[in-house]
Amino acid sequence: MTLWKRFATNRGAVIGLIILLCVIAIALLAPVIYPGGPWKMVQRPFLVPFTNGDLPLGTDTLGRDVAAGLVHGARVSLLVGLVSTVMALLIGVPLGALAGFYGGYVDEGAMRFTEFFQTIPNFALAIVLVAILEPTLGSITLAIAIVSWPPVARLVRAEVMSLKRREFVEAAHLAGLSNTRILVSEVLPNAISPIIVMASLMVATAILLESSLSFLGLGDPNIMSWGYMIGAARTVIRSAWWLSFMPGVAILLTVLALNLIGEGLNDAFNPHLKKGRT
Amino acid sequence: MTDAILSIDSLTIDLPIGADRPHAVEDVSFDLNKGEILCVVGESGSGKSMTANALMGLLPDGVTVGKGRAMFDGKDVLTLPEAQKQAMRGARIGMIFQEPMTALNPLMRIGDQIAEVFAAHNLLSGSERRARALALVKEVGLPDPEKIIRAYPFQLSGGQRQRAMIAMALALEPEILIADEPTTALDVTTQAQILRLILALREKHGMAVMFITHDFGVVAEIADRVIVMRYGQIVEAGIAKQVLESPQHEYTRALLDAIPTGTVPELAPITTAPALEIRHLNKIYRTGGSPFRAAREVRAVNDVSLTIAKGEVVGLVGESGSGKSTLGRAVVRLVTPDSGQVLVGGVDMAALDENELRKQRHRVQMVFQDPYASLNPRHRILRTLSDGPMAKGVSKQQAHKRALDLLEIVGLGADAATRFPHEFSGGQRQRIGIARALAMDPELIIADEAVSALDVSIQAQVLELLADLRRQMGLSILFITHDLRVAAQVCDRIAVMQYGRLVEVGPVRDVFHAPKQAYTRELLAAVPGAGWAMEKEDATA
Amino acid sequence: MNFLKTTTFLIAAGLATPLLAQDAGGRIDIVVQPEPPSLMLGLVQNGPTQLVAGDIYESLLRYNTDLEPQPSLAKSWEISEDGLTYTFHLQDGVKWHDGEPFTSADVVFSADVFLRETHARMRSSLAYVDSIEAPDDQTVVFKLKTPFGPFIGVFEAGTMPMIPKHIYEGTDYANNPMNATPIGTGPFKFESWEKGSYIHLVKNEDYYLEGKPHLDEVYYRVIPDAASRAVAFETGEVDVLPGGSVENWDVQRLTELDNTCSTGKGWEFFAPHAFMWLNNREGPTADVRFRQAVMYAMDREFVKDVVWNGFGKVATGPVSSKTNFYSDDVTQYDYNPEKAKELLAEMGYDGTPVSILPLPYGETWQRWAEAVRQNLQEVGITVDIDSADVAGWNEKTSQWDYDMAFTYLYQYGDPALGVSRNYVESQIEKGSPWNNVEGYRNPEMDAKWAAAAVSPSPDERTKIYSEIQKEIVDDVPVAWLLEIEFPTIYNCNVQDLVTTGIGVSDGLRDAWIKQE
Amino acid sequence: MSLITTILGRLVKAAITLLAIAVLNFFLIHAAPGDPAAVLAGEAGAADPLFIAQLRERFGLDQPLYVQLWSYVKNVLTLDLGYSFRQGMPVYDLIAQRLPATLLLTLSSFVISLSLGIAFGVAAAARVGKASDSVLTTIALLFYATPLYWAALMAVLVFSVQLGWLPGFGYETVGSGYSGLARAWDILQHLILPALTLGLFFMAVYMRMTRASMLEVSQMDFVKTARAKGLSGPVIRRRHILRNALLPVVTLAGLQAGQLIGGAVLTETVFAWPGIGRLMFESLEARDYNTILGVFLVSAAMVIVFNILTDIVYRIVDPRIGAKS
Repeated sequence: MTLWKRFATNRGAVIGLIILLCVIAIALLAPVIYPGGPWKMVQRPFLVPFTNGDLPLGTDTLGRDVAAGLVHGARVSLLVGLVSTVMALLIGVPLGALAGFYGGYVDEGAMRFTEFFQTIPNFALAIVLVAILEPTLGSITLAIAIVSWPPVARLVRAEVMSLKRREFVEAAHLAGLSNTRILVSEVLPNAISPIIVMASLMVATAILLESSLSFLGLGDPNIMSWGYMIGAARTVIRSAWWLSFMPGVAILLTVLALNLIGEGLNDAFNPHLKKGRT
Repeated sequence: MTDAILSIDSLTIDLPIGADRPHAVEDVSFDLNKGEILCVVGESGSGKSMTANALMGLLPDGVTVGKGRAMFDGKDVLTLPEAQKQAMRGARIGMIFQEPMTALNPLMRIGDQIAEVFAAHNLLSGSERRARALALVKEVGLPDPEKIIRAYPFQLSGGQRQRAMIAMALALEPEILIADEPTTALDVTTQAQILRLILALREKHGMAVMFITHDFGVVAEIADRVIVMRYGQIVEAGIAKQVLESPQHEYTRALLDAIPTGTVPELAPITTAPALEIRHLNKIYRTGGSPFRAAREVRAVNDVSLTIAKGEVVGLVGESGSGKSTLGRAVVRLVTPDSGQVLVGGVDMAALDENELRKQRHRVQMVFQDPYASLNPRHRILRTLSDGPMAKGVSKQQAHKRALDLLEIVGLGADAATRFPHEFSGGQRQRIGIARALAMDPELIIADEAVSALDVSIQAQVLELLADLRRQMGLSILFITHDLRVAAQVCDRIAVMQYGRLVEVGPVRDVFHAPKQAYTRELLAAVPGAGWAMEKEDATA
Repeated sequence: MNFLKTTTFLIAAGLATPLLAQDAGGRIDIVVQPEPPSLMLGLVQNGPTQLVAGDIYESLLRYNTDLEPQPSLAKSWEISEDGLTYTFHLQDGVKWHDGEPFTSADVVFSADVFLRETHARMRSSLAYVDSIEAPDDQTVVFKLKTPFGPFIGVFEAGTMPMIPKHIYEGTDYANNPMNATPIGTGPFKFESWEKGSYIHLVKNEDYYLEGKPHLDEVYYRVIPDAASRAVAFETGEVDVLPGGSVENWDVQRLTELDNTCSTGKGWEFFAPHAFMWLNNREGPTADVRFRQAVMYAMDREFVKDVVWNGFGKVATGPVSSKTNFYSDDVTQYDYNPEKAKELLAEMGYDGTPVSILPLPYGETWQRWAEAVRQNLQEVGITVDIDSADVAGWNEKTSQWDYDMAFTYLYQYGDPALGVSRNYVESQIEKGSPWNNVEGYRNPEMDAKWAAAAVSPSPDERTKIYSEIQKEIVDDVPVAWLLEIEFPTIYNCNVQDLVTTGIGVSDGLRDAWIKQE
Repeated sequence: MSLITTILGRLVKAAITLLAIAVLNFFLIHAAPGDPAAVLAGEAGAADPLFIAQLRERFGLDQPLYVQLWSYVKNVLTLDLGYSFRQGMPVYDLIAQRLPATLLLTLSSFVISLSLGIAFGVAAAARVGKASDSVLTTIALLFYATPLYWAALMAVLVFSVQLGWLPGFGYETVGSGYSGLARAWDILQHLILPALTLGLFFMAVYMRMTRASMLEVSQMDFVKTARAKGLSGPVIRRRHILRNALLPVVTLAGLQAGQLIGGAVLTETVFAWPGIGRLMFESLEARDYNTILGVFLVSAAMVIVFNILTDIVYRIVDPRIGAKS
């Protein structure tokens, strides 16, 4: 596929993909690498990294293995990022598609609704939602989805609006296809590349949001996440800076990887933007 | 050649690695003489624009001059340092472009954009620049100059913008004006005005003009000399009249032959049964209605009545904004008319509700203008051709069989079925578009500018195909075009539209040779090379 | 900024003639966390309010670190033989901050009228009071219905703050506009309150004790983040970190800094006692063997050492060792996972999941809950942590919607004031997280708690409380964890910062800054 | 003319949106477990149900929910944000006290992020494909991927604790008695770290956008026209490319300026900045209903104001808008 070739010419994107694949592999293998889970208190607290072969990244305030925490935290970050993005797409895509495709009152209504959600500062709304629903993996994911769907709806709407005027869509109308069918099989598949690009960036944003919530103490207390690790280590940042430094780097790398991939996809989907015109 | 002002010697332009060919232009040599208009003619990809850009030092990134010289005023403009090129651009060589809509900075006033030319070359004071800009605006014939220089580009029409562009290019009275397809995007009447303007300015300022075009009509209109380019090479060069009358190279001949000549075809036998009857159709567009502002109305289709007989091809011509496209789209009900009837096989398409409409859609099909936008890039051709019939109730097997047959008929071959649109060229795609329309077994086909986006030679092939199909299947077609010569070639009757109204309808011969309306005469007169075409017709007749 | 503060010191030092060894003048910056909702101590008695308002309001007595009563607004007092009559003689020449004189009428108004209406804890002690009278301007007499052993312990500023009668009498207390600019008799006056930033108090020049206070002004600094508070201390921006204002992990690091002192004193009166409510009504926690298993399963020494950085003392039972009538003659629950497993096997624990509700007061408590969860999981208890913020915690505990919930309570020096409320049946009442939330019912014990409270003889009380402690520790109505110590960290130049059993919350009347 | 009518229309819509937000938030916040009375009682360290009941009555929380809603809506309609149960003062005053700090923080980080973002974006676009472009782009990407609060922590650690260059938290030196310029200088020093950390993320966003936009615009026909006129590279970039390239950046900036308030919650927490972001978080924990609702309304109003401002800027920059339709 030429898409892959175009993607592969972007060095950053390939690096991003490699990093992401590593993170995914680590997340998937977490139960194998650290079967005891991340919470086990295995050694004395505040063990400095690289001083003990069994605990390469040292231990935290309760003597838990930092490496185990990072590995298990990868699961949470990826899961929250992915699921919340899928949820946001499930809200945003149909809403934006209907608004863009039918226009008129449907559009007006859907856009007012979207605007409404964009008017509420989204991080504040996420905080309130999590506080109300009480922090669990589910409520955090839901809250992130709820605050991140509006841009999806807007993007899809804009795409659909431009696509629905394209001649092949008109041809489909003339062929007597139903509106639903046109929307689903003619319009949306052609809107998919910007949606994928946006989704890859949304996963990154969701990971950041989750970590911010955890940092503020609004994480699921039964699940080890990177944000939690930073939040928990923050109180000892003076005596053990590495405890907050390392999960921070983990987030940074993952988010960076997703961004690089997003850019790579964008370039791959829109080759004309990069090439000079002849 | 003492009067050569610009002398190009074996110019080769390299394309970046990975492009479809190594050189955009290969070993091209020609002279541009003082005060002459040299037309460079070629189809897309022939390298004509690249040559111009190379002279200006405006080649796109990655494209470089491989070898060759372009001597101007004793210096090779290709190897000048950037600062000197910059000083030369605008001052000694001016340039105008094809798209007046995008060639002006949308955020800057016209006057400022003209005055900027002086600023770029550190000439004149602020108020003098303004005065000169005003004078230039007057000179290129823009109305209400005081207002125009304060206007933004979006407030001007296409022709006005092209005039503004010319004003800019002329500001410093350059010795050479390079015009890159400056009239292609314009209506015929506007095109004629711009061509006249360029001729007049050449007369007045005595500059040399390198005029790039794909249209031999334009060549006939203004050229002193012609260069014909193909695949980056010059295939023929000579005095305009000679090349037009006795082309030496077969490509030039092919190009000339491909031009719809205005030769009027014989009238097809017309049955009385109408394929389409439009009665008193109206469509008004309202924009900007809000609680705080009154709506603006545009009567796109104004009480239009038209009948197309079975087996007849009717051409609908008019300039942009005349409402011809809206009319066509109203017939297929992509636009819902405000009032009036559209009877196709006795069914009023304008009155159907959504459900009924879906069932009756197959009666009228459309061939679209843009071959790149009219096919779903994610569907294989087979699916594109069979989705419609299947929605109509045709079995999958039959629909597929018919699709393969149609691909043969439009000359692509059945193996095209499993491929995706991006694997085809523009002309091939247009064939697929036609096949798609035919797949629905329509009673009427609307061809909306179906060949406008194609190169002349391809255009000819597609028109040929349409003519064939018509003969074989007895198609009824409403052929919408802005190009009167194309219309003359394929149509039985012509309907001329202006400001939403049908101003004249009649057999091609009558409309062309004895137009009743002033507007029709105006349109005909504006066709570039009209006189030459007629001559040619008389010669062959 | 540091530079400027030092110059203030120098100027002050230059102007003031040194009083004996105690230097007058200067400014202290103290962290207050969280920002108090109000400074009107009669209406709000939470920790931050008392920390600041302890400088503004006073009561009749103070208590030293052995919890013995000391003079405050009362210069002397007598208790009748039968333990029913308490007579207080007030200081001379005490004035409210607005210049009005402070008299016995204010005492009667405060105790009998104002606090009866607004102060829940005071209200339960006042239930024993028959009458409060003011025979003259300088004398107040409390008459009790029955003897009430701990009564001499209620004259502390947070329990019985003196409220100016001339401002509040006949008004809607809660909405009195003067609440924003509190008027007391204390050593410092309210100056300004920059919400979200600081509260500024200045010296009460008319204070009735000659030469006090020593300081010119006090800033209570609102810094919402524990790490920032630590930084503020390090950079010298604040001088005092009251107990609990930095995370435990920072305590040790900070105390090792130059010129930094710390003290665990000043919490004797409150004696914060941490434990987990175990829901006695339902679920595995209803089984006494399960509750005992929890006690054995927890490594409380580890938590003390790691989570609390060695501060505090593992609790042996309901009464803190700092509180009067403490007895250590009780069953000791040492860390013994094997024993816990045996008990669980004996009761036939089927793996029913239980949840732990941590106290939403910062990372320490969170870590603590995590450590307990790990301990319990290791003996085979299925457990996860419930999460809630302060409001959610209140809601869940006061509606009894929990299995195990962390908390800590103040003991107020006497089991009858701060301990019994948590174990007697009459204190089972939905809607409050400060009573018998675990739902422990033991009528026999109830009788003993009641008898101990009203016994006029201290020996008798000692005996009954020892019995109670011995018995109740075997029942494990709640899982006792730790006698918490909140060390106060301060710049060593600050002298006499903690002089009473209430510590910094009793005001900075005696504090002074050593000039170098 | 049309600008004013458009703004009027926007304001009417905004008022409706704000009211809807007030109602939605009312229900959201009342759905949270616990109430302000319980929290206040909880902090008192001891309370009986009578005490809590008294508090509820005082706050009007004993009323049915619809009565509370109605009285709240009535308040909002008369521009009264109610009374803070916890802080014992009108919410309006409370917000008025805190808002300047937030505005100062968000506006300065907005200015920093926008100006630096555009500057770096332009610089990177001008050097597209060169090493310096890669360096700038990579740095931007790093900022973009760094968790805000983490960057804040690291900044305090380095610049305040280790190097001692800048104060690590707070709004100004308390009790310094500074006034006039000295005070401004003092506040500025406190402002640098929070404004930078809050601004860096957005700077990265604007930079990427400016760069992409510059590159896209530089492909446009009118740029070729400008070159054909003989204009120099810098002039073309400034007069032709930049102005056109800024349009999408302005749109994005307008959308995000409002969202800075959300980001300010984290920054204000880490830097102990006495703004409304922190006020919101604290009020939420205290279930101080009126205050949370007030902060929400004010920040939503700020989002709307920013959007309208963006529209105005857009109209000034782009003559096509407003003339159209």
